[in-house]
Amino acid sequence: ADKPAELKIGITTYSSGSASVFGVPARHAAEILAEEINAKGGVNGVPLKLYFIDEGAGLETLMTEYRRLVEDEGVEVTFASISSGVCNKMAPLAEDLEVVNFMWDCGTQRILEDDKYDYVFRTQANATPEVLAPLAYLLKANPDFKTIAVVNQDYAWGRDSWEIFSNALKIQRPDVKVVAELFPAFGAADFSTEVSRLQALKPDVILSTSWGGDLDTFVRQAKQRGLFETSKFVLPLAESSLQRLGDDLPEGVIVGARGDHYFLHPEMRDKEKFKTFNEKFKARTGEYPIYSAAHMVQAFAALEAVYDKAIKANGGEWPTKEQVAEAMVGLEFQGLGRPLVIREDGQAVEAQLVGTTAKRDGYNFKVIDKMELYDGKDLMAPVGENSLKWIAKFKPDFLSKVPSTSFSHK
Amino acid sequence: MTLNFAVLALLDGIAYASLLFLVAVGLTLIFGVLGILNIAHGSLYAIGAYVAATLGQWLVANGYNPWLTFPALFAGATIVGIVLGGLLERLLLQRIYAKDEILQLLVTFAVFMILENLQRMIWGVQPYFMSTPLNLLGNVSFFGINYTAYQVLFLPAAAIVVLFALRHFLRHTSMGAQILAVTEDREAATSIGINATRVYFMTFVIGACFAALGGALATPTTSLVTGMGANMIVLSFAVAATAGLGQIEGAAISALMIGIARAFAVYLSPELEVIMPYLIMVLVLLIKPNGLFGKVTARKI
Amino acid sequence: MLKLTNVHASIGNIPILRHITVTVDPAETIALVGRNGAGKTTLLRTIMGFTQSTGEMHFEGRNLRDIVAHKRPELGIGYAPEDRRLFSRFTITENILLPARVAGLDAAETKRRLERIYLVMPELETLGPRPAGSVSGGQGKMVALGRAMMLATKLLLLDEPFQGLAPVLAHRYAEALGKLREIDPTLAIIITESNPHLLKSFAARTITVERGQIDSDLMTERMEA
Amino acid sequence: MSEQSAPRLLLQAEGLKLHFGGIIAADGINLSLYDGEHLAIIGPNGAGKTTFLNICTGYLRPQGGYVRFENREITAHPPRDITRLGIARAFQIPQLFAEQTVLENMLLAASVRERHWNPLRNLHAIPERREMEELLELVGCSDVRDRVASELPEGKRKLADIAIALALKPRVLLMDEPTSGVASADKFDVMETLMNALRKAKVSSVFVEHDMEMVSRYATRVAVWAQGKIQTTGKPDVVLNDPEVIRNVIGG
Amino acid sequence: MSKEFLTAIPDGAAGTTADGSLPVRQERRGNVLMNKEFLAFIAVAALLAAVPFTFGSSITFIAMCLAKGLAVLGILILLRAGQVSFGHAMYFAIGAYAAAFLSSAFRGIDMMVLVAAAILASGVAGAIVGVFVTRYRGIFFGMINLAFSMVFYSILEKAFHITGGSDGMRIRRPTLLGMELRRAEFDVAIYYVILVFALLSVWLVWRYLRSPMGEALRAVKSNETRLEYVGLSAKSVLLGGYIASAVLCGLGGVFMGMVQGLATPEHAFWTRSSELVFIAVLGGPAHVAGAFGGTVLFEAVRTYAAALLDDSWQLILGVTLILIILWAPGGMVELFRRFTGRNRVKTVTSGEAGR
Ligand SMILES: Nc1ncnc2c1ncn2[C@@H]1O[C@H](COP(=O)(O)OP(=O)(O)OP(=O)(O)O)[C@@H](O)[C@H]1O
Ligand SMILES: Nc1ncnc2c1ncn2[C@@H]1O[C@H](COP(=O)(O)OP(=O)(O)OP(=O)(O)O)[C@@H](O)[C@H]1O
Ligand SMILES: [Mg+2]
Ligand SMILES: [Mg+2]
Repeated sequence: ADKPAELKIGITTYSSGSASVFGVPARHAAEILAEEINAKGGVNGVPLKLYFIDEGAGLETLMTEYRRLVEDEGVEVTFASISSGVCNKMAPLAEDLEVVNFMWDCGTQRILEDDKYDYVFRTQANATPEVLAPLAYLLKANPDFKTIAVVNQDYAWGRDSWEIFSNALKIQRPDVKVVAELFPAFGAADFSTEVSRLQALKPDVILSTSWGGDLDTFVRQAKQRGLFETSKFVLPLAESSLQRLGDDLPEGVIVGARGDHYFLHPEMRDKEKFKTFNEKFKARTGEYPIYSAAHMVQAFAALEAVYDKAIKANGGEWPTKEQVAEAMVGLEFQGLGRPLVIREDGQAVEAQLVGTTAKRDGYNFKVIDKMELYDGKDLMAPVGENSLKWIAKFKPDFLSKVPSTSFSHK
Repeated sequence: MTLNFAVLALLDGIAYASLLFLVAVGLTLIFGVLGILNIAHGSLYAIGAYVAATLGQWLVANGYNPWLTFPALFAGATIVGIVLGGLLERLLLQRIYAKDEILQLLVTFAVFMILENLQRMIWGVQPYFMSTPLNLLGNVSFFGINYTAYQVLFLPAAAIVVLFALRHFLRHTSMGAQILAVTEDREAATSIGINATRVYFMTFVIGACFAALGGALATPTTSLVTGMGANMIVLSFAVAATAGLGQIEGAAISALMIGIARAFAVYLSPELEVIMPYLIMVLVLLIKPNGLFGKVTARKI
Repeated sequence: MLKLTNVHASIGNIPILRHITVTVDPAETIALVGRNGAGKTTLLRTIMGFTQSTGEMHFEGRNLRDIVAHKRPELGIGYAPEDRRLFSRFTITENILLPARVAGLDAAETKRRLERIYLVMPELETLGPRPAGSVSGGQGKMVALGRAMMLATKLLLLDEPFQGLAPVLAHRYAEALGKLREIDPTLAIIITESNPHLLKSFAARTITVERGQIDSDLMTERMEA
Repeated sequence: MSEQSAPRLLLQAEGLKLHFGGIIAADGINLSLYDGEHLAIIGPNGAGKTTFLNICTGYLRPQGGYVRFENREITAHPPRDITRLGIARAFQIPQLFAEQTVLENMLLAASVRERHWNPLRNLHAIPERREMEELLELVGCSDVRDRVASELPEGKRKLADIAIALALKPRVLLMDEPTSGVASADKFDVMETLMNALRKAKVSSVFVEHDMEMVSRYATRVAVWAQGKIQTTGKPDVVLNDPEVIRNVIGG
Repeated sequence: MSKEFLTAIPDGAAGTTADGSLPVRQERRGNVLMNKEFLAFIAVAALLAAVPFTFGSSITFIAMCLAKGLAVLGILILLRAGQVSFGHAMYFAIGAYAAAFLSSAFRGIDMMVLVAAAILASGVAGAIVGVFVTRYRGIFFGMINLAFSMVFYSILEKAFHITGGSDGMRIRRPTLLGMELRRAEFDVAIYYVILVFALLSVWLVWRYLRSPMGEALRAVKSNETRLEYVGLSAKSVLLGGYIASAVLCGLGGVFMGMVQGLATPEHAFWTRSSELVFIAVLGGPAHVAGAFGGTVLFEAVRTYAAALLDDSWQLILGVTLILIILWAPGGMVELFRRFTGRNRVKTVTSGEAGR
């Protein structure tokens, strides 16, 4: 195909609704990156042009806009989306429209496990490793717990993540008793009742994969009422709340980041690219990037990488979308974390970072210490295998034996 | 733990109910008087919260005495109620009292959308919070369970004060009587010298203040996120309807019912928590189609 | 004291009254008669300021145009609407007292007026504690009349006050209203009534409204005279 | 009049009792209406006249006693059923479909009567339209035929209300102060034509009335109400001259 | 005597009735208008039928508008009876989920089967719920409906093993009359199917609202006592309207679901319900055309507002609606009537007249 005047990218992200705590930072990241790339002449000489769609505006709008961008604007690649619900919809639509689509942030592992796609890829991990990693960490960090309670948001992610977690836990630690499964309404403003009940139950471990305002509120109310003294908290998404929660998040809490995303990533913190991005981001938003921003960076990294690869494969010619789609398989690229690779089912393999909160000078919020970095492939169902079935085959000590490299805060 | 869990659930329920009541009462008032189901009430609630939070944060940030955050809550609420509520009434609602109630409803819905959007533009999407008052009051514990004094003591107290103040206002003041008269028949009220325009204005502003107050008082207990108004408004609808419209005491009782039922649900079968308010509403309306305290309308023939 | 000159009135952009010119002197009782839809009610509502109207309207030298509807009762104008319009959430007594409460009359004055009302309609005293929402058609009429009298020190506008009243009562009220002037010499009354017999007993002057205009305006000498 | 060749008994009330708290609205009412009768009910305000009509039409449930229509028990049946049986009612305070025109008010009544439930047929296209227009003519409302009911002057509203009742082709017509509020210049004409129409259509009627002239002209029988009781019944000329009735109701 | 009466009305009234500047319902303005409206109807139908050949890329948008418009049409019926439901999105969702379950149970099931199933499901649900909710009026009616829909909504979310929770369920592309369709073909096919159903429903509802039953709905709003006293139960009148509205919402739902290929609980959320009411008023309750006009405006604003000012669709929509309500309470329909110089239909009660 001949070079277009500009490479048009359609990005769905939340600019309204509660999920915009992820959407807005990611959008900033996208704009920063587009500027960077265009500053150096664009992708193989073709400047990028970004189109954003608000996932919060409802499916009708989303679909109409998406179609319009692809069919009328001639968008070549789309990044969709944050919400698993939206991913569920956009994946088949992208396949229909035959446009290359990166699922850049949504969690659900089902999409690529249930159906086979030619144009849909995921440039980050899926729920399975994102939940197994914290569990592995827990099993290693403090193995002797007997009871656990869960407080998850009442929607797909909250349910699915618990399903994965609990299934794995059952096999790894049959002796552990689940004392409460609480699913307060999504966006609930008050968790005091849940907190009271948890105080009464005194579980050894409390898991919550909640995020955003829900997580903040829960943590604050729990902290205020001394729940952290009696139970060990595991918060797989808390990396995105660290800076907001400040001192309200106690030390010694196990936190994850849906990947190896952390503005003090032990392996990357000294790398040029990493530092400059963090600075730019801080300058623009006044805060350090959170994982959704990092996921956006990965999507862009994949974009650049795949076009280079496809153009090479095409003898320097601008590739057709089919060629781009082909090039995706086996593609290697690197964002702010460890390098990633796309498997033949379109799923990227992404490392996972889990750690424990700690207070350190120089930061008016908790940082992550006692970090463990897990390689993605160990925690991911092999191609063509369903996560839950795969988990069912775990050996009892599988997770506690998963290899990982340890770091502590410097 | 069977017995004392009941007590715990009760405490949680009351704490929750107090907040619910504070929000719903304004809605009930406005509906009972202006006959308008004010959906914008939700945004007034949210904005009240944001303003209170901003005010409080500012005080704390500038090293003022943290106890000042308490008056800040009320100040924030009053400002929002009077300024925003006042503007709304003057610029908008005044033009639509004569119109069909469905149109009125929709106007408030439009306002709701607008305010939701503005609110996002002003305060952004990052969760806000200002828990100073909560922390100041510290905890109290029952059966070895810690509760925040703010939630189990301060909020219920506030609710009770509001309840009785409002009751007195409607029942025993001339303004209250005028309000009731205007609601029923504007022309007749005017013909006996009641300034309907003023009455409407007052009532709406008062109602708006309560909405904002609900938000302000909720601030210390929760993080302020976009869309918090929408969630609250349905709940307070449920309370208002269950109570019977314009029923202040009713609102208090149905808030309690809903709050406590919800709390028990969390203990007994968490899955029911979310639908509890609606179940209660349906049950009540089944037995009393006009709500708990709803009056049968005056003789027609 | 009330002077309308060339008043036009319309409701919802529908012209209804045309070229209305009337002068009402203190202590005068005027009967407005006319067929259904002639515009009697509209005329009264126009005086109270409930219609869009043009033309001159003066009350005791003050231009009614400058006085918003809810201020007019303060001038001493009481209005009893045709269709009762009671406040059903109050008792009958509260209905009657409400105007006084709004106007902030002192206890003594309120009492005086209340007695004046009971003098005309003793029944109201016994009906007092009943919820206004429950009264019968005729009872409702009485309450409306009473409520109007609470404010009417100068001018009393009655829209078909006797409609639906049993003849005994109707006659008694007619006379009582006639008597009112002995207590309240300056009080003027405008009354729309479709039953001439009742008017004879006290109305001094009959104005006939036809098709939204004043058709005739003549002194009817009293029966007894 | 109940002995030899007794006309058919239509409506019969036995020992109706109804109190509202302390207020007695009906206190042992016994009343029968025979075919072809035009019964006038008079009495002081608040005596219970309207309440009686409310009970007969099932709007209120009596605390005691029963109502029969053509020997069928109808006590506290829903008004709609009673209406369908052939008892129509005109109200003291007119009850109209405020948003629709007077004609539409009538057409609606007619289509209920004729069970026109075909959802594809236009209300204005029902065959009874002509008939309804004539009825409006009869009560003198054809001039406001196309006016929205809420805008009618009081008098016209009363008449329209009666017309709706007539539209139902009832066996018995209950009217609560049919002509109060109708300008005196017209009320006799209206009542005249109305009554003729009723006689022609063999419709019996009960009407509450405060205008004794009306009563003496059009009633075949008069019942006098007082505090929820029936004081006397009888031929108008007799009753209206009864000194007690004069004292309590008519006045000197 | 009737003549005397005629002389008795003031010119005010007589004149106005004569020159028709008084709110006179247009039904009575005879066949002329009926024909005019019918022609307009044909014209619009023709235009819409031509879209795939002219603005191909917008068919999905229009298809979704039509689908939603169907639901709004249902709301319109209830508005006639002066009732607003904050729960009708429930039937919308029922329609969508009916399709979702069937299409996941039987791959390659036919579109017509799905539509039939949706009609049946929503109709039955409407009848059952309706029997219960038609006891209530005004705000209580609205809230009871809200309650039901919210319970239904939470069930959809909670029973995630069956319903896929908040992610919802995919609706696999059905066959049409046995034909396997590829995406492009399918888009066009379903567009026409929806168009046909929409036009049909518009015609039916249009007739229904003018029929005695439809006029009775309006009577429910203005005077139930009288309705009882002409021998009709307000409850059953309303129930009729309610079921009809439920079915229309169900239809809208199944079509929306098939276009989007997805059924989510969000379809049943209360904001969706009020959105429908919102659109109905935006378009104008006075006329069936309003339902679709309103939907197009609504969706267009929501979709293209972003182009005007980032993240501002709620703002713009809100302002639009307020302007409409303030200056044209009859909605777009009224604007249109004014524009084409037709008499405005008297919208609902006006202050003074409220006696
Ligand atoms: N709200 C309204 N909208 C439009 N026209 C109205 C309205 N109210 C009254 N009218 C018209 O104004 C005219 C006068 O009405 P009005 O009530 O003043 O007559 P009236 O003399 O009081 O009759 P009645 O003796 O029956 O009460 C009538 O033709 C009536 O149709
Ligand atoms: N729903 C009610 N609640 C309480 N009291 C009522 C109710 N309905 C009627 N009453 C009382 O019952 C008595 C009879 O009322 P009703 O309307 O039958 O009188 P009426 O004979 O029709 O009087 P009028 O001639 O004034 O219409 C009245 O004293 C009235 O106040
Ligand atoms: Mg009048
Ligand atoms: Mg009566």
